[in-house]
Amino acid sequence: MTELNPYRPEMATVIEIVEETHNIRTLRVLLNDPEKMKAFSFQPGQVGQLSVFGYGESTFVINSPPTRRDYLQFSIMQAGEVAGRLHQLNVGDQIGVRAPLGNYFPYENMKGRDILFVGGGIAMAPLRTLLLFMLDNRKDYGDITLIYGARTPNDFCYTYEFDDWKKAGASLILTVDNEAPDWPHRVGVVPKVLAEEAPNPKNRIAVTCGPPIMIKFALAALKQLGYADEQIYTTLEKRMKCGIGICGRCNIGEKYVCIDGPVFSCAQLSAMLPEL
Amino acid sequence: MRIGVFICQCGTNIAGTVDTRAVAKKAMEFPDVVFAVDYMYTCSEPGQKEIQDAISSHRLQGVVVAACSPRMHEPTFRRAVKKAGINPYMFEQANIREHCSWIGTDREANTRKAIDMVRMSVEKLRRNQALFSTQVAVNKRVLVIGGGVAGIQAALDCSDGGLEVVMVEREPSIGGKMAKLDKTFPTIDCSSCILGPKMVDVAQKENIRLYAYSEVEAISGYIGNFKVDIRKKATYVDWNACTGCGECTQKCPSKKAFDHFNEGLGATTAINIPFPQAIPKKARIDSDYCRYLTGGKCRVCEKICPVKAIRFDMKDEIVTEEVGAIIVASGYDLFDARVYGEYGGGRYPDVISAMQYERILSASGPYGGHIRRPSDGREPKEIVFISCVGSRDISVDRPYCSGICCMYIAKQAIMTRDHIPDSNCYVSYMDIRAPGKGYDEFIRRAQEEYGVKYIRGRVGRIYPRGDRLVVQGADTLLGVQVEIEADLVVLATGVECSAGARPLAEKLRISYDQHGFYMESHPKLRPVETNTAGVFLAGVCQGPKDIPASVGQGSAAASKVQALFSRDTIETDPQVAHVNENMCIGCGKCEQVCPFGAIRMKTLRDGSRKSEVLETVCQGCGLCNATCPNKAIQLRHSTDDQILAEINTLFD
Amino acid sequence: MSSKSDAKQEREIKIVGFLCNWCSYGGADTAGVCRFRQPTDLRIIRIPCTGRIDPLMIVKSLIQGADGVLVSGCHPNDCHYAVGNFYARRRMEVLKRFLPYMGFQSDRFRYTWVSASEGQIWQQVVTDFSETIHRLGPNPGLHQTVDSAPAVSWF
Amino acid sequence: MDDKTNALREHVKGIFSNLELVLGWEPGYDPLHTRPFYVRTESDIDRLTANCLSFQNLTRYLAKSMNAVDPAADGRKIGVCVKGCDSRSLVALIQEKFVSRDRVYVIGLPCRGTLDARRIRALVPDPARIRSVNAEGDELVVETDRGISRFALDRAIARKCLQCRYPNPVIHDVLIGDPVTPRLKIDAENPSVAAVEALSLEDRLLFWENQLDRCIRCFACRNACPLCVCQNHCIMETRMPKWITQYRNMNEKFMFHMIHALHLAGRCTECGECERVCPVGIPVALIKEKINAIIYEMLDYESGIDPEAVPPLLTFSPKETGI
Amino acid sequence: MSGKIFVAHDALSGLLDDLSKKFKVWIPQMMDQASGHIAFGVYAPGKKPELTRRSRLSPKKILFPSMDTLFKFTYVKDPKDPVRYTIDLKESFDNGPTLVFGARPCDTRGFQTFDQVFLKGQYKDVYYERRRQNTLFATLVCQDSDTACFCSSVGSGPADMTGSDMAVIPIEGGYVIEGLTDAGRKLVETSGSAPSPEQAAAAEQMKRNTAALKIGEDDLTGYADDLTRRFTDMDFWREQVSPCITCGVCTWVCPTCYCFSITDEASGMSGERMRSWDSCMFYLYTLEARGHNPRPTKMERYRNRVGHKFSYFPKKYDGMVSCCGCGRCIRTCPVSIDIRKVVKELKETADDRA
Repeated sequence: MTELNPYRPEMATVIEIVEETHNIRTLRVLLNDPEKMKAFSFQPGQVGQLSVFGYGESTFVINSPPTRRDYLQFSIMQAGEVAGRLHQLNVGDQIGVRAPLGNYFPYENMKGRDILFVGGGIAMAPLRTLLLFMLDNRKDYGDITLIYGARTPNDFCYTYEFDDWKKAGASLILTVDNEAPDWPHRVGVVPKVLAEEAPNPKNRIAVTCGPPIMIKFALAALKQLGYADEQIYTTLEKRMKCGIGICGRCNIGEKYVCIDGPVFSCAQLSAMLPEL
Repeated sequence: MRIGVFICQCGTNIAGTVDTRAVAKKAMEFPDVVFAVDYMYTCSEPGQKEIQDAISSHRLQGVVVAACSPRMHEPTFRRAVKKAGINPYMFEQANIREHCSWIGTDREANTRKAIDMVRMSVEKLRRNQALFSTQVAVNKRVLVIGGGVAGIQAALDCSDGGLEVVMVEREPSIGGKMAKLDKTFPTIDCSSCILGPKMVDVAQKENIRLYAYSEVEAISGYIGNFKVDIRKKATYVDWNACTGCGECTQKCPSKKAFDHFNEGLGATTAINIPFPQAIPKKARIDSDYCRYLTGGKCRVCEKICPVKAIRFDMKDEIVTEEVGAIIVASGYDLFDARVYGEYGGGRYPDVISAMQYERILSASGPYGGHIRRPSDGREPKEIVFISCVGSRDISVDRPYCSGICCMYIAKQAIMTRDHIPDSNCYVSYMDIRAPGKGYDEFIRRAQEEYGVKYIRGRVGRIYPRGDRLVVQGADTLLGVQVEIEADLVVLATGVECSAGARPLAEKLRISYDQHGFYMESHPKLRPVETNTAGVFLAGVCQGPKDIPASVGQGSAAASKVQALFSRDTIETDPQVAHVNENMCIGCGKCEQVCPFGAIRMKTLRDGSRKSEVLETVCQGCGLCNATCPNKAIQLRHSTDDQILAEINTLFD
Repeated sequence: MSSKSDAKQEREIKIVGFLCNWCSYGGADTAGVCRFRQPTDLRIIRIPCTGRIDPLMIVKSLIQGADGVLVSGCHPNDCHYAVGNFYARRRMEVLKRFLPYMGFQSDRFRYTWVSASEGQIWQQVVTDFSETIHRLGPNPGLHQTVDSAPAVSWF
Repeated sequence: MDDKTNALREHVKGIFSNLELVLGWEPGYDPLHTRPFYVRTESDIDRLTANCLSFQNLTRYLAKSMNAVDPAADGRKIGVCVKGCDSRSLVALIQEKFVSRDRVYVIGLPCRGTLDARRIRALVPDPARIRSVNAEGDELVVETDRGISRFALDRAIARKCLQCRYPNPVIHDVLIGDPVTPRLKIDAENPSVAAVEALSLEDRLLFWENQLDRCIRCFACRNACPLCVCQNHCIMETRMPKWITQYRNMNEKFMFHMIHALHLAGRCTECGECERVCPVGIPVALIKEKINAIIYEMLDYESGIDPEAVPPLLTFSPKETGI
Repeated sequence: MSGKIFVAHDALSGLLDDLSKKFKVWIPQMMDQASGHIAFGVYAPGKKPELTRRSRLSPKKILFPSMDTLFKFTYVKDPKDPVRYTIDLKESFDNGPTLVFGARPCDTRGFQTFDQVFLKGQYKDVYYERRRQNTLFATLVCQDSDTACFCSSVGSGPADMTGSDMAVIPIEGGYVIEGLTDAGRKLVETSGSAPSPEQAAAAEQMKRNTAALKIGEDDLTGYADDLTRRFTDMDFWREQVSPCITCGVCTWVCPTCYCFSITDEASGMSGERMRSWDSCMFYLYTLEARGHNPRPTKMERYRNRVGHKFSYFPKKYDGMVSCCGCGRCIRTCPVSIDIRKVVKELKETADDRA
């Protein structure tokens, strides 16, 4: 994104592709202008608009943490015209990037507290950026626990990193929706596992992200466990076009998810109009 | 996507009039094309190797070959790219030989055209998707609908091949029309002598399950996996117990029941066995005539039945059978001669149908094989046969030739002359249709050897004079009016579709023509297939034909089933229609137009209607795609986006 | 996209052909195998059946600037899918009669039936249609702006 | 209060307990406007009106909003008021199984024509001061601040009404008012279509280009059409497949109207809603009227007459050869 | 000079001819006689401004075209290595000097909404900004209202010159054109001769009289919290919206509706990214890629439209409603939905309605 024209993307090159699952892939990209890449600064939770010229633009969270600057990483689920094309790209292909956009996780306020991540499916992406950021600043945070669920054992992203996360000091609880052969971890949907695990709300912040239905039940489970609205953060997803608060479609009442979000605390959400 | 383009020179076949080098060079400018080359013979071993090498060295994801017609080498190239690890549907072939280099000599124009064709292929390929076949298990049981000679032949052939057969027959006995015949043309051999053993075979084969006096109620499923509901109509006799001894038929006091087998000549008892050779040989109560069922009193049969098989409380029963294929041999009906009021059929007892006459001729018939007039039992001397009663007549909506009448009239006339040597037989005919083996000779024998008098012309009127009938007509060859005083008139009623043909077709999702005869898949090349995969035709339900043709079709249908069942699974062609449920509005237009019944509507949990493609049934014609107003149903590998891309790229 | 202004320029005539795979595409192959000389204007799109054609594809082609559109399929009663061409026949006939009402030259669209064996007939069809289109000249396309237009009064 | 409105209210009062709701019209924000109205309670009935301002084709709501194909749990029907033209739409919806005949109670209203607000504005110099408009026989009586003026009804009614062949509902459970005589015979030539056809080919193109150039692609014509059943999934909007680009040029505008017209081929019932709602005054229905004429001539078929008939482009006859 | 000129009726064409040499001049004009369709079009000699009847479409397309190219892109292959390529981006701006002549106060005021969103937020919309900076408005003091007009209800009025550079005041025999901004005054002063004192006085009188008119009965501002309270009252929304056919005409004709979509169109190796008008009344507007839709029915969508104009926008922008009272949505609505009534009824309780 240039200073002058917020609609004009920066050119970037796909330098690496990781096929995460049958319908999710991760793109690692570099801005073509090395100066701009060097100067690129963002916060965990901020998003970017990726362009495939001729197909359009779509919004994805930058899921690499600001602490790791080798590339910008985006994970894409195959749905729609742009994502479909992103799934056909090869290393070396050119895309456009408008980033960073939107707000971010208030990680400063989370310092010194225990952190509970609750995520499902592709929605692990926004959690990953904050998780890695915290692991890279491990001493600033207390206990870090991740409950991560997927439909089947083949639907997890970033499996190749799980060991690193554990080594860096995170506890991982993995779960799949239904019994699967040779699955050594938990079985059951995320809210259920969350209720079973029952992490103590005392001095803990919960960050949850997932499909709408999972969020709904996860929030209920957290409240059941005694988490206050101020202790829970989530990210919202809306159809977006401009990403800069102008084109109009991502509003919830007077709030625009693209500039006022995507990160909201539960306290903020309950003050907003119920139109998710 | 990384696309490789290969321009075949085909020796000089293409390179002679197309600058293949220039085409390849231009192709490099097209979107996503990362490799383009021309080659002497792309389809050759080394040519294919070239493609495969390029796929690996340039990490190609799609391949365009510009060469001959895809009808020639598409399978070759699909195999070649598949070997190199590309899905065979990520391949497109531009036909620059048959459609370009071979039809013009202007090298520049041809080259421009070839470039366009490659451009179109590239644009289509950019929108291709990898497609995969699926395997569907086949239930190796076959349903045969109809137990006439065609159905019997089909059932026996299938049975001989080791298949389990379910046969459904509407009447109480199998045998169909042929069982009623006395003799068959042109050999004059005894009909029941040749059919009887086959009927017995049906009863005795362990792998044939016969449902007589039953009808198909409903059919669901698709090729390999049909589910058939069969209505077993109430016979009021437990057929498991009934031995067919016939005691009941002797004692039954209701003796005026309509004798279906004898075409209403004479009567039978309310409880009856249709004819001595019936299969199954079981008694049935005709509820229209049974004194107990109509009046509440009698039950004689119940008392005398030695095995206590009578069940007055019997109801229709529905049983379900699962099969993988269906042979339809549902036969035909005969034209109702009463439509021609001027002939007096139905009004004058001695104006009878040919089938009635067949029963009169039969030794097992109502008169024990003696030719008599129904009215007074007198032996007729002057007999007139009238052809084309309900055939080749637009005025009664029967424009077609029934194909068999000329022959059976000749047969009946010969038989008559045989039985009553001093009789006179007249045949009033329009044209003589005798195209089978030995058929024309047979007609000639009737005329020359048996002295049957053939009069070309239409009969205008028949009216009684005394106890005889005056047949008035014209002899168009002599150009004179003819009047014959006849003792008996036989009307050669034509063939028409069975009364149940149309409803049955709708259950089977097969189509029928305007006269109710079932449509074959292709009139020449697929004569026993229908457009519903797994449903085959045999016999007259498809159109008028004689016994040998019906038997031949029965065998043909059986062999189609055998071929289908020779595999355990059916591989589906992935180039079928596919519904995007998010877009589908459930209007059902696709279902309405699908020629194959490959689309059905379903209701989702939220109550919305969506259409669904039965991929094993879909033949990939794309009619649904063209019909769908919002294009929610797309024919894979020939999608709207692919076709539109081909159009658009021509006019950028 | 073309417009009136550049219509005068000499450009190559392009005819879009929608050919069913089973009959007419094969017929065109046969014509090729027999080396029957044909004009080079035709650009063939292979489709499974004429029933696959939405008349809107023909409209789209004409609006995009196709000089002619030729649809060819199996003879009636010989459709590989039994009835696809029956549906197509109605739909295309409606379109053919409708086009001139909207100001399109209906001669730019033709539909016909050619079987896989009829190479010679195919040659005639293509040659004849191509001649027709050459007589009509290039498709001028739609005017992108209209300065003055005839009024129609219907009351 | 006119007789027709009274009769309608009386009738609805009598049957309302058997109905889930009634679709009718109520007065709009000024005397020239009317809005569709859902009678949900007994007390709503007195808001119903039926007159020459009953523009809207209410059958549109049956398929698109109410999914009136499934039987109601309590067996109650939806009452719907229809003019002659509306009733044909209803028949077409029944044919296409978007509405079940058993689900609707059809209140038929013979119609002498509905007003065209644009023509009224041309007739009355100060349309903002209109107090009331009423059709009395063949006359339109307009009351303004300055007094009463009378015009021939034909000068004020919509184009579709001037060439109406079905003023009386072809399907109804009750008829409110006496049947009226059609203005045109069923096989009469459509005069508007004839007017366009009188132009040369070149002029016809210019005529349509000039009309369609105004199109702002708002889709009001589509959304008002009772038979545009694709609703939110129209190919005008979806990009997969992509029939239309976002360009606002002549090609795309033309294509849009060709799509709309051809999707209605053999289905359009000439209710004229597309044309009435067009904010830029394009005679949209005129496009479809020609296709209807073609289908009538070619296949002897009129849509929206026989609930059992199959729309002609969803079937075929192997016999037809003349085409 | 006074910053005012008088233009007689028969001199108007001459003035416009002159102006059109310096500006792209937009005037309301008759687009189709048969349907009486009036909209804004570019002036060319011979075209007549239609100043006595209201235009069906608002002038918003002048600053916010219904389709606007953001930039063009071309894929350029590396001739040495065809796998490698670059993408050329070329922004395109179309912003010559522009004059809008004869818009009504409501029309001009509509751009106040645009200014807030496109210019005063975190990000500036450069395409709008460049056009806005280069456009002058000569706004007609409005003489004729109809039953759908309600500009006074939204804090404006028929003589409201907010956002205008010049006022065009109809008087006997012609117009007095008065410069209101520096740019407006400058242009006026070079474009004609001053009015006579009588003409000037008549113009002043006309302005005063018009400003005193109250167009629209109710005050429709200050409903922000009522909407919030009504938000989940779906019976209310059903009652209001039942007739709605979600055609979106209200949004197309609205001078303040600014929602847009961004899409790419490409053929071959090049194409463009464009924005085009979109409508919150459409299902696809908010449909997410994975099928969820936060505003699935017309009730939620219409609620958002009313909410946006009378609640969300005032909350975000100091009480300013995003409605100029032009009445176009009411006038063009095929089913005569009246937004004034809907807003007013927001305040009523459920009991009031019963």
